[in-house]
Amino acid sequence: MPKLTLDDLAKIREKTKRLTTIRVGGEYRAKVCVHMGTCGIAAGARTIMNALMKELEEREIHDVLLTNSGCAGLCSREPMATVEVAGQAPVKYVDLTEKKIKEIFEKHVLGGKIVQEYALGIGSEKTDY
Amino acid sequence: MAEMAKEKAYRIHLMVCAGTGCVSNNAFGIKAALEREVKKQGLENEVLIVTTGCNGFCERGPLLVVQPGSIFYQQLTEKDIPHLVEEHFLKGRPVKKLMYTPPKEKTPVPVLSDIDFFKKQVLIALRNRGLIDPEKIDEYIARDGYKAVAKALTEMAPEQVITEIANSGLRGRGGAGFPTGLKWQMVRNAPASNGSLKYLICNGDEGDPGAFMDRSILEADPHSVIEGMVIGARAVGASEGFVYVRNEYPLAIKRMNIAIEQARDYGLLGNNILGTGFDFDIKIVRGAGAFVCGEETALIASVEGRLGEPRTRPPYPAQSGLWEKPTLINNVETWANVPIIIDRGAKWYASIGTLTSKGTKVFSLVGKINNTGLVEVPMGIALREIIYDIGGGIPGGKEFKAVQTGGPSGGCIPKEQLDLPIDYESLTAAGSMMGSGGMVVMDEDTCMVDVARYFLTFTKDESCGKCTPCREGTKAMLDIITRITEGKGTEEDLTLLEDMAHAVKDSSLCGLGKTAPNPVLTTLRYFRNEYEAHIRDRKCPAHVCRQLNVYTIDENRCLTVGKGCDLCRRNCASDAIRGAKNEAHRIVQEKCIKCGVCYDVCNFGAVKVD
Amino acid sequence: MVNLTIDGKKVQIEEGKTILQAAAKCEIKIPTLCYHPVVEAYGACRVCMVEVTVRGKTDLVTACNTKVQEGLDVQTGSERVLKARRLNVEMLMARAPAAEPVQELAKALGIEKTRFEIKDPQEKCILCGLCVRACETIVGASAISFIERGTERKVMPPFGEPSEACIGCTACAYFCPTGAITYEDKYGRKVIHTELHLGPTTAIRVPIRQAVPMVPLIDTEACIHFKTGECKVCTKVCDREAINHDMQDETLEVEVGTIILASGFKPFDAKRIPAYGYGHFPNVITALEFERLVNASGPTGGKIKLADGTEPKAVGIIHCVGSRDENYNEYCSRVCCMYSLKFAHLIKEKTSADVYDFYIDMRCFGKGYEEFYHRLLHEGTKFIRGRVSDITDMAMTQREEGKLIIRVEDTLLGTVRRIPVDMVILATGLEPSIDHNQLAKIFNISCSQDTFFLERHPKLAPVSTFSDGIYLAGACQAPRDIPDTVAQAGGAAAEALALADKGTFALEPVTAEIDEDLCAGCQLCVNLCPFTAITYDKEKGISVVNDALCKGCGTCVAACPSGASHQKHFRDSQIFAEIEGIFVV
Amino acid sequence: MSNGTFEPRLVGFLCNWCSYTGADLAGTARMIYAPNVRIIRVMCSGRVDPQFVLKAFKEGADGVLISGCHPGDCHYKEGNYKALRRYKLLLKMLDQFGIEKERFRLEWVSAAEGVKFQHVCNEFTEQVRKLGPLYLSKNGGKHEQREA
Repeated sequence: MPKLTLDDLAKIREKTKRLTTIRVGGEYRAKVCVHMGTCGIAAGARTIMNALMKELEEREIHDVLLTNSGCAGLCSREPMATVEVAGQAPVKYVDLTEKKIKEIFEKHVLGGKIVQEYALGIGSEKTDY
Repeated sequence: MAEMAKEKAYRIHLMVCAGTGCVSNNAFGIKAALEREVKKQGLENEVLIVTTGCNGFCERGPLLVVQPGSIFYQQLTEKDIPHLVEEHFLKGRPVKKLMYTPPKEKTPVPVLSDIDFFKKQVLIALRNRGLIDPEKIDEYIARDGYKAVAKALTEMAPEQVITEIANSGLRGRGGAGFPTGLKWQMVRNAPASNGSLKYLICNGDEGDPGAFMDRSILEADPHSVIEGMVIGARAVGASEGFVYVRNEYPLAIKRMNIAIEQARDYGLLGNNILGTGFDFDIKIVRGAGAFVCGEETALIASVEGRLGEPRTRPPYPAQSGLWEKPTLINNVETWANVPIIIDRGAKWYASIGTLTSKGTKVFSLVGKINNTGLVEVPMGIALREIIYDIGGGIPGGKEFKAVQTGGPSGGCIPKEQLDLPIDYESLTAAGSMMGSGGMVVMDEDTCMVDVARYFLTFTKDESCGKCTPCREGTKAMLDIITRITEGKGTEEDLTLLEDMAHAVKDSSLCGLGKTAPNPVLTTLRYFRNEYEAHIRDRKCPAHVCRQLNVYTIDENRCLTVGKGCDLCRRNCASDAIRGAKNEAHRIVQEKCIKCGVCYDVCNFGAVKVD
Repeated sequence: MVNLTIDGKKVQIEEGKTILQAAAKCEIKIPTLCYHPVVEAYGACRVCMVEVTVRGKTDLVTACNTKVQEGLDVQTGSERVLKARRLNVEMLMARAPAAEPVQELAKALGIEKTRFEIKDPQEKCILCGLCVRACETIVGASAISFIERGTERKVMPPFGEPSEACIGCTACAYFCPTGAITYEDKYGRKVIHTELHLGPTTAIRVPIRQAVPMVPLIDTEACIHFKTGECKVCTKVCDREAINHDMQDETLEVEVGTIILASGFKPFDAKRIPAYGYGHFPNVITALEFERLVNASGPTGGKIKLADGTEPKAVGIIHCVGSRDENYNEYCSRVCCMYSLKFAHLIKEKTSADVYDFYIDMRCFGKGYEEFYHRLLHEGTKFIRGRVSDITDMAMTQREEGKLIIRVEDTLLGTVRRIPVDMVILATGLEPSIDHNQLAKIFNISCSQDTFFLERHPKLAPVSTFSDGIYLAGACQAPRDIPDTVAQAGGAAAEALALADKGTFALEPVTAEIDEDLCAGCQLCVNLCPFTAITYDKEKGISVVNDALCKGCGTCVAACPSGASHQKHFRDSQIFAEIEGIFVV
Repeated sequence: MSNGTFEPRLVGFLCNWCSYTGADLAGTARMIYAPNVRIIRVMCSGRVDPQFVLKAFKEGADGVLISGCHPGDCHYKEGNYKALRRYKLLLKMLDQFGIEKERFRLEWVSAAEGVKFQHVCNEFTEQVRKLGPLYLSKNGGKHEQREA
């Protein structure tokens, strides 16, 4: 283990910080939420999630928050995912396949443009509590 | 580099609390269960399980915080894990049942920062608790770890570091509250006699019963202490440091060793730190189980391998300490505060706390309190806020009576002083002291005379026995108080007790002896009526002193409700109860040894005690 | 220098001194228990607490180890001090009820009884740690230390077993203020009557008061410094810094012209007469031991006591022990009669005992001696003329029970008598000093038949010897009392000075000389000469005699093969003539 | 000679410091001893040259005595040791001249041993008397005349 110099230290700090921002809720460029209720999983939500994970890994992106949630209610159009780019309204995508989600990730999450043909609607349900 | 190097990103981090409290509550069992379930659900590439230091909310251990979103799960058992993993991690639905529900409310509070226990806390010494794996240096560095060392070693001159600490207003967290900057200045100015050898000591003896702040810091964030010591060494020109940890803290010692090893590997400790040519290394010395070795000169004697007993000061350790060399001794928590002061500057640190007591203080909140745990609060916060807002009030709907701060050397602060701001001067004015931070909450069922007796028994056993007042005085005071709790106390005993307390406080050699009478003096000052009750009416208001209790049976309740179940008679050890099945029972007072078994056993509340 | 006030008194003292030392300087008494001037202060008993105000802050500190500060105001008897001190002493009374210093301090402070529980009424140890500190810092053996904590604290060797580190110096018992540590000599070596040392003493001592010079000496066997390299308490206490442990014996080479031998005498060893029971009966002592016993600076301060400490009722003095005796020394030791009379007189004066004096002939030869003898006759000393045969303790009659019985043939009465006494003094005679023969060899002088040194001529040259420049004085030449010794010493000194004063030194007239013509240079004589007076002259090839060195023994003359060496005054021809003369009829 | 018994004529070489003083002591102590030994004083017994002994016998001595200090007492440290050596060698030579060993004697007499000197003289005289006269050489003739 070579003795560290100052910039080695800084490098480690940056790298580990990226990997642990998730813990301190740092600011994110975008948030993708895959709806994995029981039906969602049955409809293949897991493959969507894995695809997204692989995308993040390859592109070494750490400022996109990837989470999952329970069933969003529209079981017929599963698997579904909501993409919320910082500062814009969340967009729900339905009937996703691995290919579709990759496209959405590239165009919407990274590019910032909504992929109309796959989108169900913009905005999110209101909750009372 | 840590195995994180493969850039493997996880979408969920499970922060499992592995402080000693939770570990003894099967935290590692929970962690194993989590690993099993995560593997079963095939989520091992998405979910990272991290063991952290003490999270603080010990009452609700074993604890788990799910990131992102810092969802707080508490009092987990291994059988909850399968459901939790599937529901929350697989399906993304947090499990309400396992969340924290405040005592009086129904709906759980999922997010950690919304929980009252955490809301009012300001984390400085405990800034990394629950957020990093203490056994991975990278995670500490990620939290701006060793930034202060870099700054101190490359951008600041030693004198500058000292003035920064002085301006911050930081005072010793060991209990006396001696201004840290002044102490560093004294050690720096002390003429290094033969050779420029100076020493640094981190006092992790923490002998107070019920105090576990230092333990939690060492277990949760060992690097903060190491970084603080490197900065301190640079400032005063010390070349060797010792961390004196109680042998009763094996986990803290293990984590400290790992941290020291990793720091050395990274060149942040040992020779030529960060290539700046500054050498400083740290060794761990384990305490031998003597409370008195928390006192600096006794600690030094213990490190030198001599009999652990204090010596007269001056000369203070700053001039002639370890092996008669200038030595800088600070408490674990003091060291933990140093890096952040250097990193964020004295002005920022001085903005927290009161005029004379700056920054925050970590308290171990224990006793009759709902949220037992580790709390770090800014100086100047009122006692009421700690007990009610953070502590969640007194369990069982009991009345708050007093709080004992400063451990066996501290004193009891009564209900009337609830709005007392927490800082060195006001606590000392109230007759107690800041001490290391033990805060024992007592409710109406606590007998203050018995509390004084408990703490005196502790100091009597822990007195090193060197000087007469402490060795003989604590025993004498204990004999008197024990007599009082047995109903044999007289008026003269009270005055003698008070005189003894003042004499021991005045003429003892070291801190232990000087503060041992505090519990007696404060309980006499605020709860003299209880002493008088014990002496004059031979009564213990809180029914704690058994010898003074009188047990009687409410005969008609025993007959009508209990139908003479005869349970008490059968359990009475001294055959003091008369009566048979379906008959009212009666206690023969002469034979009754007041053990209280009948009171405990009777299911129908027929046995009365007054 | 630091200025401070104690109880209102101004006092000035050097930097680094303690309050206790400052108080002592102005005669203010502060009680101490665990303090000792030569041991490092420990601050355990807390009895020396005083109230101190400096820069407005008042506090109680221990006087024994708190250094003085400029402008310090000390109160040694303030109300707060006394309250703390009384309670501390009361606690100590409970901890160590049998410790006298604590009881005395309690009385001084007006405490009758302790209100605390007494665990062990016989306990004396007040845990002051003086023994532990002395053993560690003074003696350097570190054989004992404190064990356990709080009220269980005790002083113990490791694991409670006897410690090998202990060198049995009893320093711990010496430093213990309450006598909690005692020691006993397992082998009962209490010495009373042998070799004048009469009883155990300290490692550094003035041997006896009349020692000349009256300077203390260090007994290296007993001194701890030579055992462990530590201690040196004596140097700490001696303010003249006159003690230096590193001094070594050194032999001095002094060039002198003349030497006066005054090696003195050795008393006759009374053990050589088993019949008198010396060494067997403790109350049979020799004259010199009695001299020490009756000496005012002696171990008993001049009181005449028996071995068991009581006063004798009857004392017997026996003359001529080892003198005027065919089996031992035939000569009369000259001084015994007179000192025996002195003893008789002293015993009569100091005690009421009967004195029996057994003599053969009362030799009161000196000035005023006879008159002294008559005085003694009037004082009632009983003189019995006769040689004492033996001393026994087997009583024949009731009167002799528990007494020493002296059996003597009283020549004046013509009967054998048995005299019961309590103490017997043996007037031992004088013999040449211990290294007498060695000295004779060194100085090349011979001894007369009675083994004392031989003077050149008994009448004409009593102080000089056969070796020129070596003179004799005192009892080494013959038994002699003090006046005679002083006179003879004066004579010897005069002789020596006369020789030295002359400045010239008369050579021996009788020396050898070598005839250059006859000498063949065989050098036989060169190695023969005991005084290396003959040297070989290389150029001439002959041996030459150095007149100054030649003593004139003539050995070379007899050995010279070529007859080249002649001895003046004893030439061969002269001796031949003498031989011929013998046979001229 | 007067009462018809043989009175040996003996020669004694006495060292000045011990034997001669011893003899002197015997005299001052008025000790009675055989006058046969006629004394020649020498500074040290080491001075006695074997020639003197032979000269004495030649001149008609019936016995020769050499007397010095006890070994170690010699005023000149080693003189008496030399005398002892010469005595040993001389004894061997005397045999060849037909002189009996008993006629030649070496004795240590210290200054204090007057009594010893007395014994030595008496003994030596008796010893030589038993041996009878030594008719050594022509002087012996003179001896006969004496006899007659």
